[in-house]
Amino acid sequence: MPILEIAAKFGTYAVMAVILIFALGVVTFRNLFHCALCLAAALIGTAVIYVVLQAEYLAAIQILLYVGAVVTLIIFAIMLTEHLAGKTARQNNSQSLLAIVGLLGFVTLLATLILKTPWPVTPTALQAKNSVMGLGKALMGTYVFPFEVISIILIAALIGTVVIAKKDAPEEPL
Amino acid sequence: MIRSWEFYVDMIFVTAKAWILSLLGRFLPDWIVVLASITISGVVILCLGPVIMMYLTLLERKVIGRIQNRYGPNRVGKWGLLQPIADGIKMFTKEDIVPANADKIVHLLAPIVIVVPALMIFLVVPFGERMTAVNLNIGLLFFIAVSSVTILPIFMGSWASRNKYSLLGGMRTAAQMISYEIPMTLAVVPAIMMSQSLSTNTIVLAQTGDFDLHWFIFTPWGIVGFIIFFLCATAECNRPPFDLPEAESELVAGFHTEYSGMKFALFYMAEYMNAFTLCGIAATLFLGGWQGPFLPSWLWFFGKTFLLICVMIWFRGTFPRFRVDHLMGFAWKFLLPLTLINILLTALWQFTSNLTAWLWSILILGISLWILVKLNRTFVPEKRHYPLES
Amino acid sequence: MIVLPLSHILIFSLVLFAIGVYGALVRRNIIGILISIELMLNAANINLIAFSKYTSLSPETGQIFALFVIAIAATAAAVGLAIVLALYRVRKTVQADEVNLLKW
Amino acid sequence: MTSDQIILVPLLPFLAFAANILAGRWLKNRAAWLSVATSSVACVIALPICWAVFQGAHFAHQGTWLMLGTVPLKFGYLMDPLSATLLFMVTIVGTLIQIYAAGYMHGDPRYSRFFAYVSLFMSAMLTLVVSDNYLLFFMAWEIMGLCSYLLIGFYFEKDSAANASLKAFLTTRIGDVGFLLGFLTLFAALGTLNFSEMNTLMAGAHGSHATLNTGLLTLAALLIFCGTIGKSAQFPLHVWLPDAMEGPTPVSALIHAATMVAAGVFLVARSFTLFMAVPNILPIVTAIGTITAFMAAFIALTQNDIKRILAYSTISQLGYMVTAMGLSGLGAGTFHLITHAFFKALLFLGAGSVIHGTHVQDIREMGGLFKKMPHTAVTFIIASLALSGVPPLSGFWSKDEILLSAFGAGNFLVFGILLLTALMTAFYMFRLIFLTFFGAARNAKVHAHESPALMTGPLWCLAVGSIVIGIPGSPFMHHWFQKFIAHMVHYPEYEPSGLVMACSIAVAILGITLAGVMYLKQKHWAAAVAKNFPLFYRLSFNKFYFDEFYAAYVVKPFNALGHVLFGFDETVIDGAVNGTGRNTLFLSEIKNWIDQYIVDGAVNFMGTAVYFLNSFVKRIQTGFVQNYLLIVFLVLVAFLILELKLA
Repeated sequence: MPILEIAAKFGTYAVMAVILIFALGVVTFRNLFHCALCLAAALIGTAVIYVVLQAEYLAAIQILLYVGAVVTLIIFAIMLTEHLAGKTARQNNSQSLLAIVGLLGFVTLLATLILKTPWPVTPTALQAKNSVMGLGKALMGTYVFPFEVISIILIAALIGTVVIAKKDAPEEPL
Repeated sequence: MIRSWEFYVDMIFVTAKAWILSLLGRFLPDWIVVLASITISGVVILCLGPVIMMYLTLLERKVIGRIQNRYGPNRVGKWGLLQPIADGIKMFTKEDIVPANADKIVHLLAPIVIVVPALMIFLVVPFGERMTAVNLNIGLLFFIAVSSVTILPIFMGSWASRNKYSLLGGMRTAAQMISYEIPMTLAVVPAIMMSQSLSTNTIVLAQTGDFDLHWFIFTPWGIVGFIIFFLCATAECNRPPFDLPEAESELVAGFHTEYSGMKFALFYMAEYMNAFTLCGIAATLFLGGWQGPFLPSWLWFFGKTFLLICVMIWFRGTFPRFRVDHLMGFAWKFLLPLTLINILLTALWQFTSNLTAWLWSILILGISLWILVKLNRTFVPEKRHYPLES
Repeated sequence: MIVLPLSHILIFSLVLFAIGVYGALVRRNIIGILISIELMLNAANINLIAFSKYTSLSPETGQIFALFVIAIAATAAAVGLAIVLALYRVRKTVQADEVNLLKW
Repeated sequence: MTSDQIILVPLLPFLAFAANILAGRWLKNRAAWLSVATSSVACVIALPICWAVFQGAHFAHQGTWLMLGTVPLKFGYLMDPLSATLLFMVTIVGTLIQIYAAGYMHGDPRYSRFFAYVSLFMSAMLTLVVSDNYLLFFMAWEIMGLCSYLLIGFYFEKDSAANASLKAFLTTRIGDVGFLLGFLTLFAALGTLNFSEMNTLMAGAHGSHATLNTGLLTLAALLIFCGTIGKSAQFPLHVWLPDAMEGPTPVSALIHAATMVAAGVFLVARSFTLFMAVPNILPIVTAIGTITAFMAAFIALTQNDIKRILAYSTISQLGYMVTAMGLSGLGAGTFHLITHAFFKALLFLGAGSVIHGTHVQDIREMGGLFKKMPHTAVTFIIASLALSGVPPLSGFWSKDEILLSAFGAGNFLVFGILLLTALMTAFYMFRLIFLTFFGAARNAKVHAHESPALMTGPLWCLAVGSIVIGIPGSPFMHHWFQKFIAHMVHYPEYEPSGLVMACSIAVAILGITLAGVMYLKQKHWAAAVAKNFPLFYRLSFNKFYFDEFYAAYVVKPFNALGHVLFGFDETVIDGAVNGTGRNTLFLSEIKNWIDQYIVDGAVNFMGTAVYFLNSFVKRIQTGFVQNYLLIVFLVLVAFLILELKLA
């Protein structure tokens, strides 16, 4: 069914374009809340790209963790600090021009590199079907040590966050 | 192969779809048939969602009415059956009010976006044998991920309204939904462990047995998991007694204070569709989904789901609202440890599942419940001070 | 199955990364910087998954590292936002260029 | 039968000590039961082992503790007749006294602290009893000294108690230093501290004196005997024991009557072969013991404080034991130690009961208590009869043995003094009894009542003990005990003599009768005697002026010397130091000027120069994070370009 395949391919490119547009929105919108919403949209789009790359599990995790947790967290922070980010405040600092020039150089350099490099793409790998079970086994087998380290980091971050964000409440008798 | 008439009743919808597709395949190219297959499922779900929502409102009003010793709507049509349609017309024709200071685009987007995840969850609900719209191998994870997105449009609505009640409601919603998402996800884990799959279909199939009654709820961890899941589901769709985000006595109407007309209807619809899908998933995970003796599979599924919805309505008619700190404490200090213990119990169950395992499970659960209840005992301060601002 | 050329995906993620860098460089609001950093991490994730998909590595490797990146990103966001809130409480500002205690 | 569980005997009270000292606040009244329970269990463990030793068994075990050069220092336990006897006595008497103390100390704010100390004491005492060498013995000995100090000063709010504890500690310290030097000398002479090894060496030495350094050994024996003098309150270091009565009465009973003070006598018994082996030491021991026995009894005649009378009585009886040792009567001395422990503990507990019931200590304010405190009175009288040496109570048999030792040795001077002491003993004890329990109540303010069963129970147990404990050493069991002790060390034994027994009974009855006449019938006699013999009366009443003597000739010279040294320190040494200081100050002012204008000038110039240069460089530190980030990024791009150009 070549028609469907071509349509899907163009669909994918379209999704990429949409992601880039939203990403531009993230860095250019004056209103931070809109930025956060654009970020959410870009992240959901990225999840679609993951599905295209046959990483469905990761797509679901992306939505669950990024959209469900990180963006929510960011929006929380925006709301708590919101009234300072009024519309009159300047949103960009003075180094944007220099940054754009540097970035253009960076992108052109790396893009030429990417296009020049003969990537060792193996057709067999493209056919390989990965399963959630294999992922789980790898996580609990080969990568069990990094996995545990990550969990320790998460706990440390949790405690650290609570400690940092906690108000120094006056001592109250219990 | 000769099949009994029950099979055909069971497969009535599946057969209908296959018949339509084969009919189209006669004179159209293959890719259109594929598109058509997707379209049929999509259209069915797109219709099913609103219809279910409409009649859920009627059901709720009727049941609540009976609980409160009155009749409920009974004027429009026989037994008030046309009442939802009348309501719909009213909603469509109402004036759409947008506050002057509102962030207009986001204000418009929020009710539209909130319907999307609500509808998307329908994709992985197994309505009957072979009646899952998209049989994803990560179906359950898909459900969890998509339902977590629901927070976002609520935030959008609350923020865009530029109303302090809306904002407070939105903040409360976010806190509540994030908190209850964690025990809900963990409550699902035992079912995944036992069926060794994330696919909703496989989970249902793992509950086959004599008379199709080998449901997960008939195990100790199943009961606990089901109760936790159901409580969290009630909290997730902001229904009483967890309806802090839209507590009308405190916050007018929470995040949708500034919505009217069709936009409000969309919020309303999303809420009811969420209630339905959550009950459906609960039935799938713990009540054997479409499994059951004698009756056709889809009937079993809808029966179980509506039973659970009736329980939710019953909650609404019975329980008073939580206090905010109790609400959060309940999720973090009670449900979360209990789910972890439940997961441990399931792991034990995988090695032995006999009478001794039952006794052990009940012992462990009893002790941990007792400890948790002891630890969670709160006390009310003798006198509270509400300093008046001058 | 959809097969795109690997280089297209890489260029896409490169551009995404560059946009993130731009945001991190020019945004005044610290929360904005954090958002941009999330974008950058996201672009890196796309690369990880693409490589593990297209090369002869086992398909799990890239996904697991992407998973770790997501976990780290979540912690970074949590800790970063906590710091922002603490900063806001102390200095009443969330603009990066107004926080210059370490100036000469 | 293995005997390694003997290690538990000292260990259990130690655990009770640890628990009470760490968790005393939480234990509260349970502290007493912890202590009582551990010493009861220790008793239950110890008794079968003692029984086995009584049957003729012998246990010893040792392990290497540390190496002194090439000489291994070993430690372990030794269960021979001597230690079994002591173990038997200490565990039983200790447990009973602790039970009593649970009642006596009830309601004290430092209740658990008290039992912690008592448990520590029990632990140390039991270690001392079962130890098999001088070093371990000495460590336990020192811990006992510490416990004694702590418990005498238990009511440290009272100045008198605090001073008494200090006095006891310092006085016994003199003896302890002697003991330490003594066994170190012994180590130098013999190369061992182990009792068994020492005994073997000494037994060999009987044949040929040439192999051992007699001079060193004599010095060692003398110094070790110093320990005895200190611990057992012998003349001239006896002054601490009467003052030690400031402690709680159970402590007086346990430490200052039954066990710790007996440790000094036990030390002599342990070193008996040494004392036997060197010449000229036994007469000194005899002399000290006799003087102590007589002097203390003489002082006791006129004292009025119930506990002080008992304290002097204790000193006197300890003198008896030491005399017995000096007369080579190892069996007699040990026998008297055991019997004395029982009846003297009983006497102290009875006195405690009286004090508990009346809240006064002066016997002149008591009187007629027999009706009000029948249990206390009866047990007290039993103990007094035992102490006075009335047959067939235990005291009679043991005292008779000592008298027999003196008589048999032909030392009639000592025999006479001891008989006189026995007479005085009977007299002052019954003076005490008649004044306390009989006659009319002399102070109307005293409302006496009987003590609770928790206190009278141990009294009765000890009373039974006081009656029967003398049997094993009596002719009824053919002097089994003396023979049993003689298994260990050979010493001269004498045939029982009817004459000695008759004398002993006669003086006891004479003393009792005299006391009865003087304090019940002819009450004016006492005053008349005091008036007619003023010298003796004053000597006795003022305790031979020992305390005054020490204050004038020991404490004052030391203070004067201290003052002289202080003056020297103040004028000469401080003056020198201050002079040096002034000179230094002057020099440093010069240096200060140099420092300020020359050195600092140079430093400040450097600083200014750096500051000036830095005002250009510091501009790159903007304190603006994104600026740094941008620089990093641009440099990265530059490096990329460079790398690609090169490639």
